[in-house]
Amino acid sequence: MIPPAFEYLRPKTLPEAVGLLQQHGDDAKILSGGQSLIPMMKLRLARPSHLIDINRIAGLSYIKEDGGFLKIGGLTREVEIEASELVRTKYPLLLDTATVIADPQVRNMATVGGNLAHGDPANDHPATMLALGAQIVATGAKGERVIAIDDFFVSLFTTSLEHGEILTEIRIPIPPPKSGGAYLKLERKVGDFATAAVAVQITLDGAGAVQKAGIGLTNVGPTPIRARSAEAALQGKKLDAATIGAAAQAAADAAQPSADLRGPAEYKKGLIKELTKRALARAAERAGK
Amino acid sequence: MQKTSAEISGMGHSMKRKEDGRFIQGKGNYVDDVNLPHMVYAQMVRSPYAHARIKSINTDAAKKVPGVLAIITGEDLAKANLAWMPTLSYDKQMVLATGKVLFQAQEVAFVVAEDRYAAADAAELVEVDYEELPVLVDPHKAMDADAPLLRDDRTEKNNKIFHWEVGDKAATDKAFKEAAVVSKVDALSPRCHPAPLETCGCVADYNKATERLTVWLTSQAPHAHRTVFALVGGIPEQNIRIISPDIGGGFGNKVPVYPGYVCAVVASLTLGRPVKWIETRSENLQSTGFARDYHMTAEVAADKDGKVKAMRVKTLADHGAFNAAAQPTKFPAGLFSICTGSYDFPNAFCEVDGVYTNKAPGGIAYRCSFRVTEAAYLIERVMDVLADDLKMDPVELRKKNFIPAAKFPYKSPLGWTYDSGDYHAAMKLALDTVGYDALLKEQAEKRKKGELMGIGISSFTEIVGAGPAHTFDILGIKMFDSAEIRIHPTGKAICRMGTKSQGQGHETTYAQIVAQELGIPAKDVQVEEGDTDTAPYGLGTYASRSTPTSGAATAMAARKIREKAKKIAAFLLEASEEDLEWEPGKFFVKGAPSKAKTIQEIAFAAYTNIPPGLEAGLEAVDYYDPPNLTFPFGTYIAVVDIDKGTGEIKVRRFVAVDDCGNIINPMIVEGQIHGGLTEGFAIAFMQEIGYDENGNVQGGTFMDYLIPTAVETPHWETGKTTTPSPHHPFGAKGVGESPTVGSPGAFVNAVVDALSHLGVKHIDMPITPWKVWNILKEKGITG
Amino acid sequence: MAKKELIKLKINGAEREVAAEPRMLLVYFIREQLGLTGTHVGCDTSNCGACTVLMNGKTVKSCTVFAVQADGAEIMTVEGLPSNGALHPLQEGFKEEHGLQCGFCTPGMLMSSYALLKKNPNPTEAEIRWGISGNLCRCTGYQNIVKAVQFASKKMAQGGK
Amino acid sequence: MEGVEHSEGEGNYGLSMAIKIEKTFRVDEPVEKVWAFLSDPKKVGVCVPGAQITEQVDERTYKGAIRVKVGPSVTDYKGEVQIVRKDDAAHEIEILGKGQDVRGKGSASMKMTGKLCSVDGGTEVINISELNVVGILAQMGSRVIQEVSNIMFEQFVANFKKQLQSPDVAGTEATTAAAKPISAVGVAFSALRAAVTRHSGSEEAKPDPAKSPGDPGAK
Repeated sequence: MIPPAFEYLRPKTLPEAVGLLQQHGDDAKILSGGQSLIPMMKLRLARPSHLIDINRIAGLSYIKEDGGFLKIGGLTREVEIEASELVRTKYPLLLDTATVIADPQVRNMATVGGNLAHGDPANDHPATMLALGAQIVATGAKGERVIAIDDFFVSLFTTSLEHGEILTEIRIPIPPPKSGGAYLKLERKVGDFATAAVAVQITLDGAGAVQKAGIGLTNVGPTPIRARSAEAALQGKKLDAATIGAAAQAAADAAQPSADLRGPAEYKKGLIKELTKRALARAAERAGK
Repeated sequence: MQKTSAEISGMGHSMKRKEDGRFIQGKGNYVDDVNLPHMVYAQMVRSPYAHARIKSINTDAAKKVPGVLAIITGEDLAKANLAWMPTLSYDKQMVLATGKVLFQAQEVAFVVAEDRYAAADAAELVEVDYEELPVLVDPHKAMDADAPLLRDDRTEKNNKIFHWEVGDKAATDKAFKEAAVVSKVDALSPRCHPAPLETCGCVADYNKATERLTVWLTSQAPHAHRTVFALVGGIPEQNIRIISPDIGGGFGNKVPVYPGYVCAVVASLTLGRPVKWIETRSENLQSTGFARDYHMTAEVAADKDGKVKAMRVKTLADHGAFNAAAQPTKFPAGLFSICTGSYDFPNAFCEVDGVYTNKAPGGIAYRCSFRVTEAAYLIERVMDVLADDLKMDPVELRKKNFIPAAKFPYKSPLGWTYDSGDYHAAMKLALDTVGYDALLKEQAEKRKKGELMGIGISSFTEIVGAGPAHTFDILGIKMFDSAEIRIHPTGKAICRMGTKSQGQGHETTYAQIVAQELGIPAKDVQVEEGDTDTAPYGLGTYASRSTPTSGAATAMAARKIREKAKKIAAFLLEASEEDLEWEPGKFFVKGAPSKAKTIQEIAFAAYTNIPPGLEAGLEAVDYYDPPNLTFPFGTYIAVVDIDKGTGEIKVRRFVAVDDCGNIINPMIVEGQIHGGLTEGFAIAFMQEIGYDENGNVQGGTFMDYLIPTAVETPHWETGKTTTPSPHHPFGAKGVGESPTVGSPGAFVNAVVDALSHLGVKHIDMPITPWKVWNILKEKGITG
Repeated sequence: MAKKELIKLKINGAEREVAAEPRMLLVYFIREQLGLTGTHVGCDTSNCGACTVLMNGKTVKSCTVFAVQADGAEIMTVEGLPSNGALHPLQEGFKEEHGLQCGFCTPGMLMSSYALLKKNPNPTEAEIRWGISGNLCRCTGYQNIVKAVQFASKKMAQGGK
Repeated sequence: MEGVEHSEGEGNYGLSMAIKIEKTFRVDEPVEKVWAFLSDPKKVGVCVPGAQITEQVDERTYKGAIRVKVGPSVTDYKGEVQIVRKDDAAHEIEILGKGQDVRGKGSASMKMTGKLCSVDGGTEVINISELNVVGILAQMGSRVIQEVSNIMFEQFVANFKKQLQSPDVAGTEATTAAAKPISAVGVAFSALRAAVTRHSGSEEAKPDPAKSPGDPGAK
């Protein structure tokens, strides 16, 4: 319950933060929402030498549509996603996701950027961003670079953010009309990581066939997983039971879960199949509206 | 019983709780809130291994951390003969490990420092060199020839703690041989933990000048703990004061003495400064008293019509590394022999073997009267298996076998005398409330559609309120309990008890008993517990014993006061005692109600106008030894729906009909039932302290030891019947644990019922979605 | 040991300024530096919510925030609930509806409920249950806590506060 | 043949932390060269991500350290590596590595069995690793330990192949100094200098040895 000692740094600007990160090396960590890092520090599983608190840097918290994207500032809190009218009306998948993360107190602190940058396959936003085809904006000494979400999750707890880079923005392409999404998560109780969860985003064409589909899977592998074969199974097809079934099976096949207290691997695959079916149905309903 | 006015608020009034004022304002005083001048902080160093030899302990680096004052090891304690301490079950337990460790998270060294931070930093630097030993986690293997010997300190060179049996084996075996039907279930009551929201801890303050030791302790039984401290530590008992301040939930977890307490006392004795030791949640779950871990087999013999003939139970009890179960001395398996439940079994035989494993010690009762939860679960489970085997409605089977109301007091085949009961009445109310027939119809229709819905019944009988003293003791101390009432000159009162509330609302309910008996408004009665310097000796609060014992003592003490008050009233009214009549709050002359003296006037006279020949004052003490236990009962019905795709179980409805005799405060009783049902729900569906084969605790934090939130917790529907206890002074029985005892059976029976048409007879708790899904997959229903 | 940082904050309306090591958690700062022991510690994995306080109007688990992060913030704890010497309707509700037993989770429950009613003055039962889902209670089974919040909601609508 | 086994215990004894990884891979080097490499813990040790052999105790026993870094979590182990069985003729070796967490939070041990077969010009390496974790990581990390083991093993194989093909392998002794971090998981090499000096008592105690500024493993 008592974390190891560390030096606390509170930069006021982004360049200052990036500079501090570079100066203090690998044992320095960014403190944004802190809702993953601080628990690990309390158990002394994490022992950063320096914490660089970016919470006082202005201009990192926003939700806006701009240049064809929904842009979310890296420091935007989950509670702000939940409260956003824009998200509520146009991005149901994002809203679904934000409301099932941890619990209300955690969502008041936790940031979307942190949820992604932590690289934890059990976190909820990664699958959602995979389904939405998002982009990650990383700011480092050399300025900004944009990383496609498909290139972002490298390995367990590891992203393609380089040391000295800070996740400053998430860009989600504004979905065309007749789009809809859903996030379905099975958890043992509120506050738990997902036993398994599925994020689905689809766009239908005029005839009701799937024009574009994105499917992301939570906590069924060393990284969040994009179920490409499941997406392919939907392409150009109407969402009848057979199509949904085929996509769900493909999603289950894409999962590489490990057994833990939440259940054996086979169960988790089964869950992915079931949740994919249900998420597709819900997404289709939303897309049709 | 005459109901008092709202002003007096005696028994039966849903009086708002007197203790709430401080809690809702953040002014409760829990152990961690105690802050003394010059207080220092302690942190325990614990073993990461489940079984290992300690080759060496090096504290040099830890001692160099600025602020570190002392690091105590087992060897240090051994010099003072304190390396081991007695448990409540006549075993002994290491305070700090010497020689070897026997479970993961076992106490190895105790670091004391000026602040929490130095203590935590130094604890990490205590270097312990371990040599790993083979780990025993499966109790079934404990008695195997090749099993590692855990307790080499004992003369018996095996892992067996006890064998205990009760009942007529020969008659039972004979009944089984002759039976038309025998049903059997192997059921595990998994290891779980009471996990009160406040963890265990203490502040030990030894004053060298006065030679007195004061310990603020998270204790459900402060007096018993004082005696243990005196016997173990050699400190004269008058020089020990235990204060149990506000306790943030206990549920059995705060009955034993833990190594941290002893270490804090030793550290305070050594340093002459107050020492605070508060365990973390993980330490609480991993090292302090667990519950259950009973591996049970039950068989029931019956005739073709479902009339039960005999019950046979064989159980393996996993007690962990030390037998630290909190049980009455003569009952190594607690009151497990209540396992014939609400049914009229002519014959029964029950045997229990206790074994050691490399797991945390304990075996305490998690909101349960000494293994009653295991027993109630087992009988309710096996009755459903029998019903299924006979293709009988489980309700009909139960009704057929209930002990009839006319048979009370009822002598059970395993030796208990049930005080009172009307099982049919509780069952009927529960069935009517839930609408059983309509549910059966709905279930049949759903099954046709392939939907899974289950109805689970549990008609449990509890056994609570230990004593009586002739049979029950803990470490030789008889299980009576006490109350002391003093009436002040202005007619107000203070009441002190040997019990200790941990949220049960004693400050309100005991005051209501006094109000009922003496007519002093409950708001004018101050109730105080937990300070051994002031409260009369008692065994504490657990096993639903407060109302049956201290509650009874309160009534008896009040009646003693009333006797004296009558003498004073007679003197004041110039009447003879025989001519006086009592109604709550006053004595009056028969036939002349205006000639009366209120209890307040009498109290004033007791100090100002004392009748000749009478002692001044108005007070009484009572040490109540109950003539028998009390036997609360009830019928619980759970209705569940199962999601075939995910294995999730939704408790759609839960009806709980309880009969706990006469009720002091209906609001508080209902609150107790809500809370107990929620714990039963958690046990049935979520909670288990598991171990992997290396002895690593699985479920050692709140991340994996799951406490349901408001979202998962079902809505509870409660109801009651009233069958007073014939031997209790005001006919009460105790209720705090009935819901935890009775509900797991209802939940599990409901899930099994939902799957019974698929051939499912039993699923072990906790019934998680993946267990259900696996069954459905196996049966080809899902996947 | 890292150097101490000066932390200046407003707690329950009062300005306080105390130095603390950066690693000091807000909950210990409140309990041990500021002496307000109504805020409790019930776990070590950020699950139980007994330590819930309001930071700049939003509930946080004060065991998962460093005190330095609260520098300049406005904090409200259970001790700050009453106003003008009168109990908050939520405090009354918890007593009236028997929404507490051992009292250990109560301060955190009160703070979560307070934030919920600020945001949603007339919540449904489901909204209340979700609103307090970051707070664990071992005693009540939550049912009477739900009633307590409903009590307060009603009372506040009638101009109770 | 390739597989990961995560054995599940019977009944309610839950999951087993024993993780078994079996993997067969091919290297394009003659069997004798591979054997010379595989049978030398100092060389093989360099291939284990984050590991280092610090001292040879006797012919079959070595002292070593390993830092396992998973995201923000870091665990430092120190301990011994022992050749339990070595059959030069059959090209079979069994190595047991055991380490205690330097902060008393647990231990990890790995039994690695390696067998070489000559196959058309190259060598087939059959490797079975059994990992056992005890302590806080085994309590908390059940969901990641297997993933970490898989990743570490994959890196081990990659490193093994790379080291084997580097020109100096056959001749000179593999260096015991820490190589550059090569890990995609951020598994860093570390000499754990501070921890070792603390152990020998030659340096004043530091509250947090992992942060020693001279740590050669730090980037």
